[in-house]
Amino acid sequence: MTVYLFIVLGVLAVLSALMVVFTKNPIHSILYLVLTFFAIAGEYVLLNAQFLAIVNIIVYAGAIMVLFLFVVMLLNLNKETEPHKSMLRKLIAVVAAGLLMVVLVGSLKGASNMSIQPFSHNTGLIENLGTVLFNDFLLPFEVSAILFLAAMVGAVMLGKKDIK
Amino acid sequence: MNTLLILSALGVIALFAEIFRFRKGLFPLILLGLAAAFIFTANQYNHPHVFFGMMNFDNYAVIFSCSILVIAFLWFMMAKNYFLQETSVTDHFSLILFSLVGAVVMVSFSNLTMLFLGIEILSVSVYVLAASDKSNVMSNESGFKYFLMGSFATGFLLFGITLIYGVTGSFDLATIHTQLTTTNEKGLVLAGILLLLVGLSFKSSLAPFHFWAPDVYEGAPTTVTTYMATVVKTAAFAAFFRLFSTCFTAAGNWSDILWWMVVLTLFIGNVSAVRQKSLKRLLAYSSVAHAGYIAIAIVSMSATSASAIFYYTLTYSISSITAFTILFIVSRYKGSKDISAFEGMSKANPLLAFAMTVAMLSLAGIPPTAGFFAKYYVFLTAINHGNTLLVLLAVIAALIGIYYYFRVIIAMYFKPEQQLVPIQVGPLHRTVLIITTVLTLLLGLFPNLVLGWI
Amino acid sequence: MTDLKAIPLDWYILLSSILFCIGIMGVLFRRNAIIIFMSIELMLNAVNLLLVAFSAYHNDAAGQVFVFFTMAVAAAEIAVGLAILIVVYRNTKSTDIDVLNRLKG
Amino acid sequence: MNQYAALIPFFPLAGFVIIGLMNTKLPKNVAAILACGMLLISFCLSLGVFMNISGQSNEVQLAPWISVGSFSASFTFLLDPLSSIFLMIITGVGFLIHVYSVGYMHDDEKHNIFFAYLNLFVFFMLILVLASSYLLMFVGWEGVGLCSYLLIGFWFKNKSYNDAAKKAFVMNRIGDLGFLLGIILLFITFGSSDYHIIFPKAQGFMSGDGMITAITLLLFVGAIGKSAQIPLYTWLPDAMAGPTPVSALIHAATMVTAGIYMVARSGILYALAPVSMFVVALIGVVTAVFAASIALTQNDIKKVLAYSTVSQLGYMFLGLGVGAFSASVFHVMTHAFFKALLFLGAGSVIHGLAGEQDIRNMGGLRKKLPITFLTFLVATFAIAGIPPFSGFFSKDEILAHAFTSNKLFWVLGVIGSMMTAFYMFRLLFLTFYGTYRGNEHKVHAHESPKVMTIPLIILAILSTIGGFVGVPESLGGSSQISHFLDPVFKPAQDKMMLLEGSSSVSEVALMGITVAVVLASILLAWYLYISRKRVPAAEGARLPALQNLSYHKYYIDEIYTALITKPLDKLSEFFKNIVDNKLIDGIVNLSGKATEAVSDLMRFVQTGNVDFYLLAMVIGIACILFFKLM
Amino acid sequence: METIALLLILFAFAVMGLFVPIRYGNRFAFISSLIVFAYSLYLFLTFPISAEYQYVADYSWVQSLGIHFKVGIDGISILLVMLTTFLTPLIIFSVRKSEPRPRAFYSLILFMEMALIGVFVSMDGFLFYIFWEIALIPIYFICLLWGGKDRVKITLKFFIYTIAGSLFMLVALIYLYLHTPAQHSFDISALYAAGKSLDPHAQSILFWFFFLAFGIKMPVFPLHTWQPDTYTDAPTQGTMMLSGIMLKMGIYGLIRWMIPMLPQGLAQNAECMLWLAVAGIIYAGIIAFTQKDMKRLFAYSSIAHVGLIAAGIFAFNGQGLQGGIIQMLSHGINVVGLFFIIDIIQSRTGTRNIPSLGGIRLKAPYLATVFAIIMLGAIALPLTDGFPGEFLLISGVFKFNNIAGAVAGFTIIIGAVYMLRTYQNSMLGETSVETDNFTDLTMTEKTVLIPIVIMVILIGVWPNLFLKVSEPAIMKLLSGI
Repeated sequence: MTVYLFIVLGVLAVLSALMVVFTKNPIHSILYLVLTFFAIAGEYVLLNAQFLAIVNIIVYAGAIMVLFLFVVMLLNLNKETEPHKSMLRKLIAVVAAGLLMVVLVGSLKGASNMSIQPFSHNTGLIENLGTVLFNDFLLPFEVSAILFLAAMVGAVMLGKKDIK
Repeated sequence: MNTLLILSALGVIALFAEIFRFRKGLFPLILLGLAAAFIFTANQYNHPHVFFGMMNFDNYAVIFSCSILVIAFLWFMMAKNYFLQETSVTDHFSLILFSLVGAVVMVSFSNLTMLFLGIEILSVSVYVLAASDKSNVMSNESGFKYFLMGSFATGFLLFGITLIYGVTGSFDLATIHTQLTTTNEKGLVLAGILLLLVGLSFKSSLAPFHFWAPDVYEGAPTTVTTYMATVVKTAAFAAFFRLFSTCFTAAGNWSDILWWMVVLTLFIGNVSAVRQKSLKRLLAYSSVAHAGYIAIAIVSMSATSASAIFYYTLTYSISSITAFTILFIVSRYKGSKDISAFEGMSKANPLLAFAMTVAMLSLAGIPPTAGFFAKYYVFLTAINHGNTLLVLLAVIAALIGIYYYFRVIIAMYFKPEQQLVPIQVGPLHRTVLIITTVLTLLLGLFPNLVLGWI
Repeated sequence: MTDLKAIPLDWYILLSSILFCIGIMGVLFRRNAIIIFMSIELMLNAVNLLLVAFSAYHNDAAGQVFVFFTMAVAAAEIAVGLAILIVVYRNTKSTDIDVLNRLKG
Repeated sequence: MNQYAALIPFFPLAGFVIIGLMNTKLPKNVAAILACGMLLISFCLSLGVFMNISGQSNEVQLAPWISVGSFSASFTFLLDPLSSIFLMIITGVGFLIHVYSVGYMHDDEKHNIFFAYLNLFVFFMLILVLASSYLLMFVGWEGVGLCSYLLIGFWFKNKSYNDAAKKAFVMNRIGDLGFLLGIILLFITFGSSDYHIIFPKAQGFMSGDGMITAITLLLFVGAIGKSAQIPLYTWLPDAMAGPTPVSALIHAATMVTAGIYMVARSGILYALAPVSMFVVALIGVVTAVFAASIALTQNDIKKVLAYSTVSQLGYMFLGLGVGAFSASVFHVMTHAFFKALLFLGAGSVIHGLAGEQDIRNMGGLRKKLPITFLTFLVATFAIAGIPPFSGFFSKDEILAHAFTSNKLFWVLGVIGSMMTAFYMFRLLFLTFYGTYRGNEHKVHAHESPKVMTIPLIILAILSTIGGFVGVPESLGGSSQISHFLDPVFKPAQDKMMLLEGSSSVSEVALMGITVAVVLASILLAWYLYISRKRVPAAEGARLPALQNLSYHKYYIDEIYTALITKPLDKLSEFFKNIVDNKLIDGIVNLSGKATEAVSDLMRFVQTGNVDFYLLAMVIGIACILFFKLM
Repeated sequence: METIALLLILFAFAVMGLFVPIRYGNRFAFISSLIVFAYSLYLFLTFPISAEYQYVADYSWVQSLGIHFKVGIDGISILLVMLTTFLTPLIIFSVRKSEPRPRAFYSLILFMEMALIGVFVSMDGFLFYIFWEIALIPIYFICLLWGGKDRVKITLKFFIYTIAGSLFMLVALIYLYLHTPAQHSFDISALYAAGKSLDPHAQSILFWFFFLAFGIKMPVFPLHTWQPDTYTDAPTQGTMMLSGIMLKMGIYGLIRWMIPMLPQGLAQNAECMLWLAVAGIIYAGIIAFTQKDMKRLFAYSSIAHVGLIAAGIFAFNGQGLQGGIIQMLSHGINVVGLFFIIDIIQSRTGTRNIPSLGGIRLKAPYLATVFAIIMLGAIALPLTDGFPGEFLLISGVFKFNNIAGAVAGFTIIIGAVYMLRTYQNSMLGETSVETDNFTDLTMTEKTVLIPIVIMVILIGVWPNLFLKVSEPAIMKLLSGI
């Protein structure tokens, strides 16, 4: 059952990811990307990481994708206006990426002989995550505030029109 | 930890300064704050602290933090005028201060999470800063390229972290180290290490992941370029070395790949610089090349590597600040960043020319400047580690380097006078140049001043 | 909820590798900066998936916590990235990355 | 006496320094008197040395010079019969020539410098013969070469004179290299270059020892250069560019005999190297004949004498080569007298004819220059070997020894003396007999002043009686000179174990043959130039083949130019333009050019397109992973 | 302490020279170099003849790396120090017109003098290297700022070329340093020991590294191509510094550093090196035959002379080394004199082209005489300074290899040919348009040339004055191997 679910979700994720790349209209790309995110969230659930699955939906599909959408609309890009690369360059791109994939997959196979811990249901639960986050990862948590602050300041600074 | 707090606080204060019309006082405050941070950091020397298992303020971290703070201090003095003319000086300053937080995190992390966050804080700030000259397409392009490639590289870095995590089950450096010595899983480990290598090489602009550097350096505002060439580079290498020396010394055979990358970097950086017209771009390539020299110390992982990297980054940064400051002054004055803008400078501004000469000699690695000792020390480390061939190649690359650094000197001392009007150098810039020039010579003559600390 | 052993870890690695590489392909394939940004998001997500898988197999929550930070970083990056893109757009009226080649040589 | 003897060379040196530094500030008379006076003092001291010499040699240590480890050389003088004879010749003949020069150079604007140079020359020549080591001899050796250079090119406005000077120096240098290498080999073999160390040690060597042979051959190369033997003789005729007293002093009486002196001095070494001896004799005799054959057709009065000098030097080497050391030294002495006399006489003629040197434009000067004529005649008799003039005794002693050693050498020697007699009388007849062929209106021939003629007379006397110190036993003499030199040459003679000369009867017979042949060739000359009144053909006229060859000196100079000078210049340009500029520097510059080219290429790679950068990055990663993981 | 005083005095003068009023620039520099000369003369005269280093000063410099500021003077160094301090005042005094930026010019010369002396007195490998490189900077600027028309390209080539060699030397030095016992040290004796303990193969490789540095600096065929151009284009004083003193650095390096450190490496390559050096003698000499530009001609002649010195040193025996030392002195003195004469000629006639000269002796007998004397020194006439050196060198080479010695000996012929050609074509003959109004030496020029002439004769007549000083050190060096 889980295996089939994994496969279905996986195939969905891959297909929609491919559509993200190959669809001409940016809006469609965004939508396909959302779909991918959902599929990935599904996989999270399979991995017993329900909280993350939800966060994934909220943050990515909900926030980031909206941001994208917003920008696309703002810049009025919802047309298939993108000039195409030459076939050669596209081919090279696909080949390069494919090559990398082959290498990557090839090099990562055989990972199953790793020692695997007995499975625990608690790992992905919110209280468990919370404990780890606010005990072990408190400092990164705080520091990421600075990251956001910096990003925010930066985005604002760039985004605002200079009053000259 | 205090360092982080002070820097973050300064950043926040800088943000509010705009609102409270505090711009005038901000600058001294920042310098004061940096000085305070320096003192606090320096105090921790020989008193290693581990914070939340995430940051380890050992001597390595202290020294590099201090180095970064000193460079940042000089940088602020250099960049003040530029940003004061911008509309959003406070934003700039706070971004720099935040990025300093990232840099400090990068030199002191003991957990991959912190490394990742540190890099990102630094990067995100610098992406913005690179693009901060909003009306300038060059600047935009620079920021855009940097961002695009940076976030792309982040993906690889992240993949690498994940794979390492997958094998070891931890993000903690010490745990990873012990796990890696016991695990029999090789493929994932090696892939993880290599991807981390890629990510960090990107940040430290090693070939073939250096492509962004010349373009970004050239397009970004000169002050930001300076910052990238100095603080960012220092932090990147400190993190690079920290990670690889603590975790991966025994695991995986990555040094031969890095060996090739270093060779590639040395030659691409130096050779490409030969035909540049724009001094800024030349310095960008030179920065790439210097990354190659520094990375020699990483390839030759040994007891002296850390101090070699420290000495090299410090002296390189100091010389770079001199060079970029003068470039900044001259390009302001003459409206050109080309080498030709320097023609005849030795007559109009002999002292400026002298400072530039010292900087160029240092970058070229000619005694008695600090740059020489830095190279020497790196070479020493490498030969000690048995990397003699690499050193020989580096020597050849250094020769090419001399060629283009001397083009600048030649322009200043030989080329006919364009305009005889001396360039006015502001007091701050003057101070910076005096400090950096003196430091370049002083550290070259007495490397002991900083060498014994690490 | 389910028996993880049913799905080998290799499969997750495979899946996320594929997704990662599709992301890379997107970056290389397209000229529209926005799509490229999205491809990068895809790459990050692929990594996230792997992280979660490892986390689950190691029975260690740290991996999942790390995903939070990844998301944070992704969000921050994309915010900045889009801001930069807007600035670029203002000047070039284009989101085509090939337009940006003034800096070269 | 010995301590004063050390001062002998320094008087001329003092003269040189004083005149050289004061130069034009010094009145001409003062300079001339100073120069002659210095030489006179030296002569007096030399005379004292000569009188007091008593077989054994004395060394006078002056100062250390160069020393490195066990190697050392010092300024030390050696006084023995050999050096004392040379001292006498140099200071005596030198003094006479100095005096002569007072008259000859009187009107020259560089009169003072001339005397300074002459004094310097004498200084070096004295060093050469006084040296107690080869290295110090080399100092004099090169020093006289320098003076020769300076004096040949004395009238330096003239390019060909300068060329001649340079040629002399360079050719000497070629020989000097051999000499120098010989000295070095001596150092290596004997650990020293001092005679008093080398000669006793050498006696321990086997005859025919390879090292000794090498040393002697190398030393002989030096002698070839200095004494103008084949193949390095061509500079000497050219050296006639210098003022005539110079030709007399340097290129006839003293310097050119340095080679003889050196070989004689090294007698013991040569005695141990039969091969070298043979080479010396061979080169000597061939040069003697060859140079004489050139002299037959020359028309420049000084050139004839120059080739004659080369030829006579060849005789001396022949003597050395056949082991007749004392005979050679004897011939050096007599040759110094008569050849100096000939040159000075020629100088007197030139002086009298205001610079004319071509014998085709002379003739009938017997009346106008009576003293010159008479002295010249004496000298001609002497050189031709007419008994009892000095040249007869010395030359015949050499020939006698040659006969015992190798009959062929003797035959060649006789042919040479035949030629000698012929060309000398040809010269004499063409110059002093017949009618004057020059332009009477332009040139008023006149006899030289006393200051010039007196030296001529003295030398004529010496040329006449000089031979009596060496009258051989066969003619009832006591061969004083060879006894005098015996202490020096004894070891060498012993080593050679010469078959003691043939019977005195045959020696007399040989003399008879020689004299007869000489007289015959004199008659031939008489027939041609007095009876038939033949005058050498004008420039450019066609000559019979052999005569032409002789007249053009067998085209040796041209051959040297074509074979050595030209190719070297070509080689120089080839080295400079091709090897240096194109090849070596080309490689150096290529590295720079290549770097720039690669740099341009790399700039091209840095396209500015971010997608390309990303692609490169991906490919890079793929490669890294591929190489490390697969 | 005395050694450091020497360096410090010079450094102080060099810095002060930047601030004296412009019109006193020359005088200041001249007097300061004279003071230094006097001081070094004092050291020379009181120098004890012994094989040991004198006036040693040793301060820790970079403690953690075993780098010391260790200087001292032995019999070999004192001669080179003397040469430097003797020539520098002459070089400074030989400046004829008011150069632009005189203060910088003089300061650079003084600075360079300091660096050169530093090279000669260093007893620490690292220190040696530093001085070695520092010496390049002033000469580079001298050539760049005051040189001829192609100076940019040529001086850059010179700089990179020479630095290329020295960087390889640096690598070799580091390698040796790492072979010193734990607590590595750059001390000269430690490096000697380290070098000698290496196996012959390693020594041989290191030998080549060192040779690159020294060989380029000297320069030895075929590493010489930078030199004629640089000599030609540098200002006269620069050429004098380069040829008179700086190229001695390379020879000194061979003697002081390479031979004692890598005896087996040397032994393995000596034959090859020797032939290279000998080939250079002949090659450069033959090229000099047809050179028209006097400076270029003397540049090539310098290559030939240095080739002989190198050959003598590679022959590696007492004569060769001592000959090398004495020849360094005489070559330095001769070449400075010759280049100054060229400068005089050029300043009078505006040309260095030999064919357009001639007849100068008619107009300027003093100049011609001085030229002649120095030329005789250069062609090694006995009793001039060239002879003891050339004789010892040739005999050293001959001892090592007869044929090579004989070929090397050809230098005395070749040298005579081109020198006499030059002399004849410039000084003798009839005057040309250029030389018609030639004036004889001025007082200043005499002041420069007379000491040189005196030295030419002094060394020729009394070489032991110098040979004896260096002998113990050389013998120690030879016996230490």
